[in-house]
Amino acid sequence: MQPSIASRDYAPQTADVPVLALSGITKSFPGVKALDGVSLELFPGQVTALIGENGAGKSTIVKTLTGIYQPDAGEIRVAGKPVRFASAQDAARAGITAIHQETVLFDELTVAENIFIGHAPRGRFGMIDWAEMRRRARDILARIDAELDPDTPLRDLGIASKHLVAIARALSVDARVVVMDEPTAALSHKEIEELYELVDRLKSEGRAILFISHKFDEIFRIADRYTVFRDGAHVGSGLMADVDEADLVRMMVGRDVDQIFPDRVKSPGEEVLKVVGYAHPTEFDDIGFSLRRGEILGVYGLVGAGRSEVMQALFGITRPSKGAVKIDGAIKVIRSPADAVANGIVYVPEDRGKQGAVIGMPIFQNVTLPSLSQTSHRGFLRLAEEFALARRYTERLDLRAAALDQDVGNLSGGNQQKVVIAKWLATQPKVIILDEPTKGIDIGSKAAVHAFMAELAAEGLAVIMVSSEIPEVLGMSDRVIVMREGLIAAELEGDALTPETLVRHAAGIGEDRP
Amino acid sequence: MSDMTARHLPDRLQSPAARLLQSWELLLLGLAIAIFIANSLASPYFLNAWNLSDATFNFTEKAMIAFAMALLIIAGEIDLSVAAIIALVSTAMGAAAAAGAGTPLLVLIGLGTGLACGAFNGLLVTRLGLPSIVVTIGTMSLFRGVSFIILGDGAYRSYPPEFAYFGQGYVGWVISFEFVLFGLCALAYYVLLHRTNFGRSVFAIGNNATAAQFSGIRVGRVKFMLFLLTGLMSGVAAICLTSRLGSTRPSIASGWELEVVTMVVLGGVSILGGSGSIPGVVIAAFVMGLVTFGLGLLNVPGIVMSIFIGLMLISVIAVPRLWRMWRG
Amino acid sequence: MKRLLTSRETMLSGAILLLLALTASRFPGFIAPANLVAVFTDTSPLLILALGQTVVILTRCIDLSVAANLALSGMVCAMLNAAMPGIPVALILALAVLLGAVMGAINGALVWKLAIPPIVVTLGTMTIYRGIIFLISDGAWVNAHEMSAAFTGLPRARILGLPVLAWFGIASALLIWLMVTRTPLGRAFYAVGGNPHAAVYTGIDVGRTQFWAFTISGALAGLAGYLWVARYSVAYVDIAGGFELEVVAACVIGGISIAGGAGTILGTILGALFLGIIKNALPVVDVSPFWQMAISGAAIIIAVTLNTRSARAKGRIILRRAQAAQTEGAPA
Amino acid sequence: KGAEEAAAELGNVEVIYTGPTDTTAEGQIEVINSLIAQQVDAIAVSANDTDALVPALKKAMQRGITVISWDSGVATEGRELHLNPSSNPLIGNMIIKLAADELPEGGQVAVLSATTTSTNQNIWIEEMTKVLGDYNGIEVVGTVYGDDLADKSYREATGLMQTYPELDAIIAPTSVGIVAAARAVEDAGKVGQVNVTGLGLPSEMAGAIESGASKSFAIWNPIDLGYSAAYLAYQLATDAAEATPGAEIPMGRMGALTLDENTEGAMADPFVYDASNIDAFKDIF
Ligand SMILES: Nc1ncnc2c1ncn2[C@@H]1O[C@H](COP(=O)(O)OP(=O)(O)OP(=O)(O)O)[C@@H](O)[C@H]1O
Ligand SMILES: Nc1ncnc2c1ncn2[C@@H]1O[C@H](COP(=O)(O)OP(=O)(O)OP(=O)(O)O)[C@@H](O)[C@H]1O
Ligand SMILES: [Mg+2]
Ligand SMILES: [Mg+2]
Repeated sequence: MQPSIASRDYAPQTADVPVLALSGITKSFPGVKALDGVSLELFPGQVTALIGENGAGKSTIVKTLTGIYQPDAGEIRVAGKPVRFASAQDAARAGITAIHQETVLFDELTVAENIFIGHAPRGRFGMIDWAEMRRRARDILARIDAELDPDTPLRDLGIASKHLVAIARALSVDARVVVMDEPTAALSHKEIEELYELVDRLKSEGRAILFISHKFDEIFRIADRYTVFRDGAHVGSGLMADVDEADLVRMMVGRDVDQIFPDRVKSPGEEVLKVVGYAHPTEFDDIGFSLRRGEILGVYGLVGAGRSEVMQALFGITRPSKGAVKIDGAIKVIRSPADAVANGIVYVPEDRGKQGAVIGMPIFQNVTLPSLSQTSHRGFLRLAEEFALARRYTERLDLRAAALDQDVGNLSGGNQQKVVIAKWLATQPKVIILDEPTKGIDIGSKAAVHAFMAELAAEGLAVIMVSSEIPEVLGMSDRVIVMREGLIAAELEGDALTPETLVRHAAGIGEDRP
Repeated sequence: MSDMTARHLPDRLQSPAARLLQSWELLLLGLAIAIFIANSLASPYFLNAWNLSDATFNFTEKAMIAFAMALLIIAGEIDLSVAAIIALVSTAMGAAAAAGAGTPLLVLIGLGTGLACGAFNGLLVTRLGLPSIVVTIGTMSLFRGVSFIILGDGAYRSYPPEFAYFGQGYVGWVISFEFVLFGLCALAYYVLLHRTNFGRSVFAIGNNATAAQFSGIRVGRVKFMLFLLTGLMSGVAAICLTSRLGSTRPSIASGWELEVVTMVVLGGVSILGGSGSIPGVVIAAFVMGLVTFGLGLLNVPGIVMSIFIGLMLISVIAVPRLWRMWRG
Repeated sequence: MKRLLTSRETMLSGAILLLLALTASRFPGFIAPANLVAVFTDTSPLLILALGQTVVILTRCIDLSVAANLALSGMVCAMLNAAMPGIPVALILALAVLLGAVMGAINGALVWKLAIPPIVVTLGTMTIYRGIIFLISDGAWVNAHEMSAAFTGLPRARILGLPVLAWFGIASALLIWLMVTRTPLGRAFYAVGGNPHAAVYTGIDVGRTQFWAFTISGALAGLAGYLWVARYSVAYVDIAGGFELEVVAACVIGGISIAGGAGTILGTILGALFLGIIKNALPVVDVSPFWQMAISGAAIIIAVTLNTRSARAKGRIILRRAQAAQTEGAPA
Repeated sequence: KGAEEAAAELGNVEVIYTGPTDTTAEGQIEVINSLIAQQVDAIAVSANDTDALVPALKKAMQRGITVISWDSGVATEGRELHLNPSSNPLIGNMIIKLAADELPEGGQVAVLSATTTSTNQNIWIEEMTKVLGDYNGIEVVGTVYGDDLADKSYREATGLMQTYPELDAIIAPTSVGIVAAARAVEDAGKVGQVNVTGLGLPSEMAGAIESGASKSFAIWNPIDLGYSAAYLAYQLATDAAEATPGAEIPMGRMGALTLDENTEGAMADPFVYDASNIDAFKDIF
C-alpha cells in the first residue's frame, strides 16, 4: 500500500468551488465571544492565509473545523455537503487534518504511534497492526525527509524533530484539507524552507491548505488567498495578488501601523552585569559578556541554540557548573530565582502559560508576588498596599482588564505578558531579561512592546532581549550576541550588525566545524 | 488592545461581602446549621452542653491535622502518613514515659518526633523530587512499622497523671483543653494561610509551581515547611490522643489519614491544589463531628455513618455541578 | 542494550531474584517449584487488582475503591451462593465481574460526567461500597458450610498443575497486556495520561477513556472479589480492608508513574510479585512479624526513588562536545 | 441475641447494640461517648484495647453509668466487673488439650493468634504456656499473628506449615484465624497431618470438621454470653448487686457469676465440638 498521502487525487475538482466552507460560525467561551458569525472558504490546490491579531479567533476556528470545538451556531460544508464533527476523529475521516499551534504529542509513545494515534491501522480482531503502522510511519517520514526511527520514544527527540513528527502526523491522514496553525514558529531557517516545499507539494496534489502566521514575508511567499479576522469577526477575504502588506495590516488592526522601530538615544551608562566563563555540563560553555545601564543587548540564535538555558542560569533556574556573575562589580552567587530577584535580575520567560503568570490567581496577587516584602509588614499581608503597587504598574503598562482582582487566566495572551512585566518592574530591577517577548504577538501589540523596551532602557534599566526575529534584533539592539550550539559564536556591534552576519554566525556558515 | 488611552482599573469587581455570599463556606455553614437543627429534632440528648462538649472530641484532633493538611493540599501535595506519625510519636512518648520522663519532656519529644517525621517526608519530596502521594504511602507503612517494631504486642501506659490534661482536661466548665487548642490552631492557620506572605506563596505554588518558582518563590523550601507543619500538627494531635487514651499501642489512630483528607476536601479545598480556605475546613470539621455524633445518638452503626460521610464527600462537589448542568 | 539493562523491569527482576535468593539462603524450601506456584497463586488477587489499578493510574487517575469493590462483589456472590446453591458457578463469576464493572463505571461516570477528582470520588465510593456490604449482610458472615463445594472449589481446582486462581491471574495479565499494547483503547490510556490536552486534539475523549479505565478496574475487582471469597471460604464486611494502598504500592513499585501515561504491564506484574514474595517470605524466614510493615514501607520508598531516578528525563544536549561524549559512552 | 432474651426476661430493659466504623479504640470511644450522651443505665463493652477505653469508661462511671466488660476485657479501673466467657486458665488449658489429645506421641504445635493487641488472645496464650508442662512431648514452636484478617491468617498458617514441615497442629484461639488455618491446611493437602484446633464457631467451622482439617475445637455459647452480660449489667444498674471481689451475682438461667480479686468472673466452661455434634449446632451459632 502506498502512503496514504498520495492515494487519492483531488485535482479534478474545479479550483473555484470551495472544498471546505464555514459560514456564520459563532463560538463563545465564558466571558468571551471568540467567533462571531465568521465565514471561511478553502479551495483545492490553493493556500489560504488566515491572519489576525492575537486573540482574533484564528486558533478557535481551526479547532472548530477539526472537531475539537463544536460551534454554537453556523454551518460547516465539506464539498458542498453540510457536516457535523463530534470529535477530531470525525474531522479526520472527512479528510481534514491540522498541525495545531500547541504541541499535541505524547512523550511516552513512539514516533510511529504519535503519528497514528487515533487512527492506527488495525489488524485481526481490531487489534493495532504495529508492523503496518511502523511501515507507514517510515514512508511518511521519508516523504518529509525526516530521518527519524519510528520506534524512538518521543521524549528522546529534540524540539525540531518533534515538530517534524507533528507534521508527519498531519500527513498521515489522507487529507483534502491541511491546516497549519503557526507552523514555523518553532522551526529554524532550513526547516522552514523545507516546510515551504512541502506546502507546494501538497498544493500540487490538489489539497486545500489553511496557513496561519503572523509573519508577512511568508504569507506573501506561499499564500494564494487571504482571510482576515478581527476580534472574532470576519473582515475580509480575497486574492493575495490584490493586496499589499499595508492593506492587510489595516484590515487586521483597523488602522495604520508603522513598523518602524522606536528611535533611541544610545547612551549606555556604567556596567551593571558581567558574566564570566559560565558553563554547564550539557547545555552551554564559555559564556561571557557584559551589560551596561540603559543598554539593550540582543541575543540571537536558531531555536535550540541554548539561549534560554543561559538566561535561566542567570536567573537561578538551572545551576551552572562553572563561572561567575558580577553585579555592579561585586561577585554574586545566584542559586535560585529568589537570589536573582534579590540581586536585581529578573526574567520574563518565553513560555507564558507555564512559567509566566500564575493562572488562577488575581492580577494584583500576580504583580505583587515577587515584591511581597515591600507591601507586607513583618510577613503579614497588607491588601491596600498591594492594590496600590499593582495599580501603579499595570496602569503604566496599559493593562486591559475589568478589575485588579480578576483572574489572570481570563486575560488575553498579550495582557498576561503585561502582567508578567508589571510583576518584574514592581521589584525595581537592574537587569531585565526578555525571552522572545514578541513571540506569537500580533503586530499591533508588538510595536507597543518595542516602544516599552526602549522606554525602560531610557530609564537606565539594562535589557537583555532574546529573539529569533532578525528585524527585531537589528531594530532594537545596541549590541548582539549570537549563540550556536551552546556557545557564543560572535558578539556584533555597529556596522558588523547585518542580517547576513547574524545568519552566518548563527548557522555556522563559512566556518570550520570544530 | 489597540487604542492607547490609559484606563483606571478598579480594585475589585465585586465587594468582599458579595463574594462571601456566594462562597462555599457559607453553603457549608448552612449545611452545618441544618445538621445541627436536624440533630436537635432527632434526639432529645443532643442539646446538652456536656454532650456537645463530648462530641467535639470526635473531630478536634483530626481537625488540627486537617489545618496543616489543608495547606499542604493547597500547595499541591498530600501527606497520607499523618496517622502513622501519630503512632510513632505516641510510641516515642510512651517509651520516654516508661523511662520516667516528665510531662514537659514528653511534649517536647512528641513535637520533636512529629517534626522529624515531617522532615523525612519533606526531604524525600523536595530533595529527591518524588511524588508525595507515593512517598507518604511508603512512610505510612514505615512509621507505623517502626512503632510495631518498638512496641510489638505490648503497650505503654505509664504516663504521668498531669499528662492526662491534654486530652481529658477542661479549661473551664464544659470547654475542653482540646477544643481550646483546636480554636487556637484554627485562628493561627487562618492567619498563616490568608494573612501572610507565606500563605500567599502556598496558593501560588498550588496554582502553578513553575510560575511560582519563576516569580522568585523558594518552592522547595515552602513545601518542606508544609511537611514540617503537618508533622508538627500530627505530633500535637498525637499528644492529645495519647493523653485522652492514656495508653499507646501501635494501632493507634489507624485509618485517620483518609478521614483527615475527607475533612479537608469537604472543607472546599481543591484536591488539585491552588484553592481552599481554613474557615471551610473548620466548618467541615464541625459538619463531620455533628454528623457522626448525631447518628451515634440514633445508634446508627459506624459503618453506616461512613456511608453518609462518603455520600456527603461526593455530593458536595457533585450537586452544584449537577445543578449547573441541569440549569443549562 | 544499555537501555534494556537499566530499565525498570530489569532492575525489578534483579531485585526479585535477590529477594528469592535471600529467602532461600535462610529457608531453601521457599524456592521449591511447588512453593513458588503457591506464592504466585497467593499473589494473584493482588496482581489482578494491580492490573486494573495500572490502567486507571495510566490515565492519571487513582482508584481507592478497589478493595471495597472486591469486598462487596465477594459478599454478593457469597450471599447468592448461600441463598441459591443451585446457581452455576460460571454464572456467579460472570455476575461478580459485571457487578464490579458497574461499581467501577459509577466511579468512572462521576469522574467523566461531573469532573470530580478521582481521588475524591473513590475515597467516597470506598466508604459507600463498604457500608453497603454492612447493609446487605447486616454485619453477618457468610461461612464455608453455607457455600457450595463448587463455589469454593473453583479457585483451587488445578489445571496443568496450576490452581485456577493462578490461571485467572495469568489470564488477566495477558488480557490487560494485549489490551494495553494492541488496542486503540489501550493506547488511549497512555495518551490521556501522558498529555490529556493533546489527547483531545487527536480525537480521544479523555473522560470517556478514564471511564473505561475505571470500569475495567472495577470488573477486575469484581473478579477478584469472587476469587477471594471462594478461596478463603468466608465473606464479611472487612475483607481486604486497606488492600487498596497495597495495590497502589504494587503499581508504583512496578514503575507505573503516578503522574500518568508511563509504565508497562510487565512492570505491574513484577511489582505485584515483589510485594507478594515479601509477604510470603516474611512468615517463613525468621523475621519478627512486627518488622513486616516497616519493611514493605521501606521497599516502596526505595523502589519509587530508583524509578524516579531512572525515569528522570535525560534532558536534551545542546553542546556538541557533551553529545559526543554521550554517544561514545553508550554504543548503540 | 442473648441480650435480647435477657431483656425480655427482665421486662423493663431496652438493649442498644451498636459498633464503630472500624475496629479501633478511637471508634469505640466515639460510640461510648454517644451512649453516655443518651444517659443509658449500663454499658457492656467487649473492648479491642484493654487500656485505651479506660478514660472514656471512667467518665461514664463518673456520670453514674454501670460499666461492665465482657469477652475481651478492659483494665480494672475502667469497669465494675469483667465477664469472661470462661475462665482464662480453663481456656488456656482447653486449647492445648484439644491439640494434645490428638497427639499421644507428642509433637509440634504452633499458635495462630489474632492481632498483637487482642487482650484475651494474649491471656489465653499465656495461660496455655503455663500448663504446657502437663503435656508431655508437646512443643510450641511459634506464635504468629493473622490480625483477624482472613488472608493474612491464611498466609501465616501456610508459612507455619512450611517453616515447620513436621508441624502437627495449629492452635488458633480466634474465630477468623481458625477458619483460615483450616482452609490453608486443606489447600496445602495436609489434612490428617496438621490438625487445626482452637476457638471457633460451629457455624463457621462445620466445613473444616467435615473435611477433617479440624478434628475438634471449643467455644462457649455466644448467645449465653450476651444473655449473661445483659443480666449482669441489669443487676448492677438496678443496684440489686454490687461488684466487689468475692461477690456472687445472679445471671438468670446461667446461674451466678463469682468475682475474683480483679472483679472478674467466668461464665461457663467452653464446650467442645467435633464431628459427632457439629451438625446439631452449626445452624444455631
Ligand atoms: N478554551 C478557551 N476558554 C476561554 N477562552 C478561550 C479559549 N480558547 C480561546 N479563548 C479566547 O478566545 C479568543 C480567541 O482565541 P484564539 O486562540 O482563537 O486566538 P488566535 O487568533 O489563535 O490568537 P494567536 O494569534 O495568539 O494564536 C481569545 O480571546 C481567547 O482568550
Ligand atoms: N527536546 C525538547 N523537548 C521539549 N522541549 C524542548 C526540547 N528542546 C527544546 N525545547 C524547548 O524549546 C524551546 C527552545 O529551545 P532552547 O531554549 O534550547 O532554544 P533557544 O535557543 O533558547 O531558543 P528560543 O529561546 O528562541 O526558543 C525551549 O522552551 C525549550 O525548553
Ligand atoms: Mg492561535
Ligand atoms: Mg528557549
